[in-house]
Amino acid sequence: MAFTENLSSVDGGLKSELGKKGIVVATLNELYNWGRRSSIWPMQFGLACCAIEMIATACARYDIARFGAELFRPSPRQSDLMIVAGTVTKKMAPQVVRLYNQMAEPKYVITMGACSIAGGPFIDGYNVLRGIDRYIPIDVHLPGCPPRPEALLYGLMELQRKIDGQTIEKTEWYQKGLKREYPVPECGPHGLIPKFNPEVWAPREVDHRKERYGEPVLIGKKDKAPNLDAPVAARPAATSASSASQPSAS
Amino acid sequence: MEKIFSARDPSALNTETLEINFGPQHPSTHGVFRMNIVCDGETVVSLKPVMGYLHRNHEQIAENMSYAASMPYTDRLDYFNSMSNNFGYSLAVEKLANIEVPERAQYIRVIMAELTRLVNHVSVIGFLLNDLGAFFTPVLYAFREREKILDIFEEVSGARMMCNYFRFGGVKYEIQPHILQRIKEIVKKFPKFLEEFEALLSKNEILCMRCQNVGVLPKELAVSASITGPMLRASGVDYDIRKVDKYSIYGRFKFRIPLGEKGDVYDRYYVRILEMHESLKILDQALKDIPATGELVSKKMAPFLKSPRNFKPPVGEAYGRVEAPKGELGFYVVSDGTPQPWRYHVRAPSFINLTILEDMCLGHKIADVIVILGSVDIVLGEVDH
Amino acid sequence: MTPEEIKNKIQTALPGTALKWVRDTLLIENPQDLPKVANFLKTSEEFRFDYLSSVTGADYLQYLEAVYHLYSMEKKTGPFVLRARVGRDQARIPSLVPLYRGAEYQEREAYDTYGIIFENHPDLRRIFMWEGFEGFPMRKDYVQEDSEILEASDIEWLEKHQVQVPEGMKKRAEELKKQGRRAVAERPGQPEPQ
Amino acid sequence: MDTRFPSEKAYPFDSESSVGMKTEKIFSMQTLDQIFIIAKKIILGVTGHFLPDWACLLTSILISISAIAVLGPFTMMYLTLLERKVIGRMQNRIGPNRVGKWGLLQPFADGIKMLTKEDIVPLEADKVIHFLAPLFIVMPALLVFAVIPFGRNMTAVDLNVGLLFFIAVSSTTTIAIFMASWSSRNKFSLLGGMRSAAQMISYEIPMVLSVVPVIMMAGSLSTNSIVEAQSRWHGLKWFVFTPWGFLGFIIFFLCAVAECNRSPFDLPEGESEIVAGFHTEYSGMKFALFYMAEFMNSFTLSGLAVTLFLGGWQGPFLPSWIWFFLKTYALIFVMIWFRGTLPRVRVDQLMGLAWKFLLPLTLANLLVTGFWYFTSRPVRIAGSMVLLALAFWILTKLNRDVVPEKRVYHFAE
Amino acid sequence: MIFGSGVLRSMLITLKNFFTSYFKGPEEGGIFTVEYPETRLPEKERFRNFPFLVYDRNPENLRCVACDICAKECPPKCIYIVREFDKEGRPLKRPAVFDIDFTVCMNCGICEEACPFDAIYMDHEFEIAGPERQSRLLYHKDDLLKSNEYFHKIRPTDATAIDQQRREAEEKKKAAAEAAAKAKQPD
Repeated sequence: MAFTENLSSVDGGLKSELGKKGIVVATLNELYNWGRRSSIWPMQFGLACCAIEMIATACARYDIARFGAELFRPSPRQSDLMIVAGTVTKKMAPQVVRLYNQMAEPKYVITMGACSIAGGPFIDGYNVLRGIDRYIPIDVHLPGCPPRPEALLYGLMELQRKIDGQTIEKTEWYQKGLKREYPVPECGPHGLIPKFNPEVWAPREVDHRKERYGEPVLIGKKDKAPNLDAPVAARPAATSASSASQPSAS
Repeated sequence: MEKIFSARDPSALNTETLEINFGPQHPSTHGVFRMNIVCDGETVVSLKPVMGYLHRNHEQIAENMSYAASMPYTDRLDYFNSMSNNFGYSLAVEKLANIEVPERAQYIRVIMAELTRLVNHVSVIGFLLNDLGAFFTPVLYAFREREKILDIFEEVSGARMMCNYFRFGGVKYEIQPHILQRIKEIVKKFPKFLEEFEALLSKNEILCMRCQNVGVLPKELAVSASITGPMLRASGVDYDIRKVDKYSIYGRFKFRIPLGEKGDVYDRYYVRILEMHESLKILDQALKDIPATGELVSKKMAPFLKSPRNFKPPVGEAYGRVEAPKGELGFYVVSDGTPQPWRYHVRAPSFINLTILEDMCLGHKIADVIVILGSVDIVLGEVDH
Repeated sequence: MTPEEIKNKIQTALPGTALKWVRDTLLIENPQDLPKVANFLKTSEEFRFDYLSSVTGADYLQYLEAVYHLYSMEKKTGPFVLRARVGRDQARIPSLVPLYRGAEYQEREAYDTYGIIFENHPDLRRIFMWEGFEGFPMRKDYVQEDSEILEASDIEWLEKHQVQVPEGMKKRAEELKKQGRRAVAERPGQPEPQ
Repeated sequence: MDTRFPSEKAYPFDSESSVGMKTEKIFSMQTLDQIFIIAKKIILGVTGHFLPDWACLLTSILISISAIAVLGPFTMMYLTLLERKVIGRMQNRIGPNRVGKWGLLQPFADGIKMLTKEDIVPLEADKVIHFLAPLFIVMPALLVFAVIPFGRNMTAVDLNVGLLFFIAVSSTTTIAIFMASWSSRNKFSLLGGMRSAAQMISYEIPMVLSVVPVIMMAGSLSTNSIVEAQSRWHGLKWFVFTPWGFLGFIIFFLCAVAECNRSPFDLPEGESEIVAGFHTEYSGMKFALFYMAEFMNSFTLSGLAVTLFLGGWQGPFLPSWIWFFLKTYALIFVMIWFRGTLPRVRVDQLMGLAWKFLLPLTLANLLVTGFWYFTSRPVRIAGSMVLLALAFWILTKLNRDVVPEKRVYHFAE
Repeated sequence: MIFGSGVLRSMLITLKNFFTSYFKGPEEGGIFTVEYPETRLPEKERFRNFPFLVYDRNPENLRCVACDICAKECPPKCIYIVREFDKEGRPLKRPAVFDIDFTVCMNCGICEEACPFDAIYMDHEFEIAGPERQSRLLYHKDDLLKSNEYFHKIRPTDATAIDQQRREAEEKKKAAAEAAAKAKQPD
């Protein structure tokens, strides 16, 4: 699917007219925010483990429908909220960014789980993207591995709070010249090109983890391979039962 | 006229095949699986699976950390069945370091593994129905039961999904009598739910129409393609690692292996239902026989609970496998005598079960592809490990 | 059957194959013999190892290795482990796909991660990583990129897409380019003191 | 015998006189029954004093139109809520309950959000058709409201070919769906569009044929006369209580479900297969229009089913429009119930069901209706039931490939 | 069997659930929902989310001795500890910096298991979410510190057992010290 044309639905004239009338705008604002906050339709889009908790949130025990957010739309065009639920790999990241670009304004993103926030436990993987916020802006970060379904509901309420704080005149998507469509990274020979989008993300100033262990943690890096050919004493070769020595505590 | 009628056969319309790209973001590819489908109208002519969208380098990461630290990572392999993943990994390491597991821990392991099987099969059937187009109802019923079992997991291990409960030579926490009592209640009530679930599904004409004689997998192909788990048994091959290897204490329980007739989607669905009944039998027996007290971790391994980094198995290799709900889950571990394994490999059942996806789908409609994929029961965390 | 007997049996059936027991696994000294041995193990009445459970690559620094775990579904026996060793640079092993369909994806995985080329494989492409990825990431000498330092190619790409890049990052990328280096994980992580 | 001949005008009272009656018995049943008519009459009476005749006529038309234009979207909005609530209950959960009391304001919130959502037109799309498709799908959905008798005297336009009008207009939906799918330049959309074209054309035929017995018995194509034909037994002598009517109703209802693309026949938008089908590329208000058309179609088709087979607004005790809405919502409940329960059928099975099963069955039904028409009471009930059962049995035997197989499962110890 | 009876049967199941949802309890097929912000599920004692540090009477008195074991055992290496030094540069038995990166932590509970000083435990708090990750989700020592009472509140069984153990160990230590002192005295 190609890039899409963005057509703003509120024109400038209407906006300036609204600006003059304080009370009207205030109520309009309230109405607008109320409409958006009570009808957040997420995209039916799961990546990994957290997606299961996302489904659990939609299921009977937690029932995200109470917030009016159970209509999981399969098409990005019709959804308001992208829940990035799970590890974003380098192979998947271009698709996630493209999906974000395909969504219609106003759009929100919740990163659910450690993996999508910063790579999480899989941060050292050669194919793991260290956080989807390197390419797209995120509204709510929701840590946990995986977050409980209640935590997702809490994240949703956090998003609602954020929506409540917005005003119709200052919302990003009605501003002129603001681009909410981000270039889709490409798969290069060693990883993604670019490694991050500097408009959205900048490296941490002090990264203790990197300082201490290096970029990926490779504490298992070894120079000597085990020699399996060496005969083992007191061990019949063909049986699978091993009578190896006691694991030694150092 | 040339355009409309084909050059080779003037009486036939000149048609073009349509290339469709399913996924990686698609509502029913169970995650980030992708299929390149070439179809003629709606009939599938060729299908190429593309994976790796969730390749999160489990093996590389595991080779860079201590043996015990990989345990929580195995949870995230097949994220429906963290307990059976734990089981497989601890079996492999126990084989490697020759560790005995105390009696009570064995029982707890079996109970947890079978509960996991219930969780998996019931949700898989729910998702299969979702793929068939039911509006979430079977999934929600399945997840309702799943929640009840997850409550047990949470109470036992501390987490709903990522249990990290098994330890080499035992299990992590004590399981209190009141939890055992609750498991007994669940086991008692589960058949009633299964009955309702079956009434909802098994005889439903639409389900039968969609599932019977769709995606047939012949016996010979299943064996040659290393298919395992309910999918293999639905094709009529009697091979269940719980019976073959009799690992842990499965040799003590009486249960049967349901076998399918034709190996189509319906058989795979129904074999799973029957397997749940058998799992309940195992649970029944295990709950009756479990010793009231006993140690949880073998004496040899107890000191390493506090300091997993000091656990150094002797140089050697081991391949431990269990009958995970999705098939044979194997872990191949090579130790070089240091705290980190030299080689750590996962034999992921749903990854290998995908081998014959194309063979099963050819000639069927696009809608069937989704159903066949659903009946294979894949979890992308495991496929792409 | 003792290991020696098994070995002798195979060698009498397939003269000229060099076999060696490594622990409880059978090392096939010449990888080209692998399909022959596997075929014998699969078809002979005595073994009937009709189920190839797992195919694994491994890197032992001097050589690469492929490990095959065979079971018999018919006789319910196993495992029987075969291994074949190849040099790092000419890692070519004949494929087992004609014998066992189940090897198809696993051999692709071993190719993707270790760079072992399986001859006669019907569709030997990368399976997890994308086409165009360089290097074999599970080999012990693979070095990952540094994910926080932009390189010249990144800067070029970003400028093509009209993205503002801070000066500091540009300068760093230029320096790297001048030195002819990639931004790899500079401190490859020290092995923990044992 | 009686039902064969549609009674002429059988209103219990003239609409003119109802205004006069109002002064005497304000809260009588009749007043309640005619409350909307009276309201309209009052408005016309007030405006009539200072408006010329043509303007009066225009006002009258305007009132009817605006009533429908409000009713249509309003029904649709609350049907979405109803569906979400009912399916929620079927799945043991609550459903929307935070937006307003019991979630009653949920549809408005959705509406506001949809209205303010960005409208995306794909760069490659055929822009004109992409724009027109949602309009074309809503128009027929609103137009058919005109011929539905919502209550006694409450038909906007009492066309003498009302039924024909309904079927003709509602079948244009196919074109709109195909426009949407074609113009989007999306393969999933195209697949959905092709599916919908095939599906709607094939279901049109059994649907129309299942209506024919009603036309035969009522002797008219006017929806009002059909309702009148079912007015005996205190308004309980509905066509559905006859064997041919029962079967016709079932077939009609199944076809109606298929016509408005609802589960289990929701192939054009089957989300587990082809993402969102023909409206994959639509966002914001345009998508809302598709959504609206789907629900309005399900409302009007249920309303037509009620009119044709369930006695329309006929019924004892309650005011006529309440009866109508009760019956219609009951049918809609069944539609939602289908959606909450059933998996989707496959394309070829869907076609097979229409052509190989429903179509012959409707033909048999036609035959039975003729038999019913020409025989007398004891023979015709038993005879037609036997005939229909026979037809059903033969057809299930002929359609052996869709009948479930019996499976036997073995166990290995 | 009449064609269509299976469909009717399955429809009866959903209808049954529709009606039971009005009358019955969550276990018998009624509404299964727990309305989260207002009502909550009973917290399981062993539930683990993110780690926290236990202090004994006041925050100065924290149990952690900055031994760095948890940081080394942590599978994804999300813990960063710097030992505190006094003015003369001698190491103190407490951390100056104790950071846990919640964006990396995988809630596995291994730190809790490995800690020899009963200082780090897994919290029940899961309502953590924010628009900013780099500063907000990097938890420092002050954010992580929680009292022993809080620990008692969330995990009474474990906390009591651990307190008991600690008391015993302390008494043993005291006794040993006394014995040593006694042994010293005669000399």
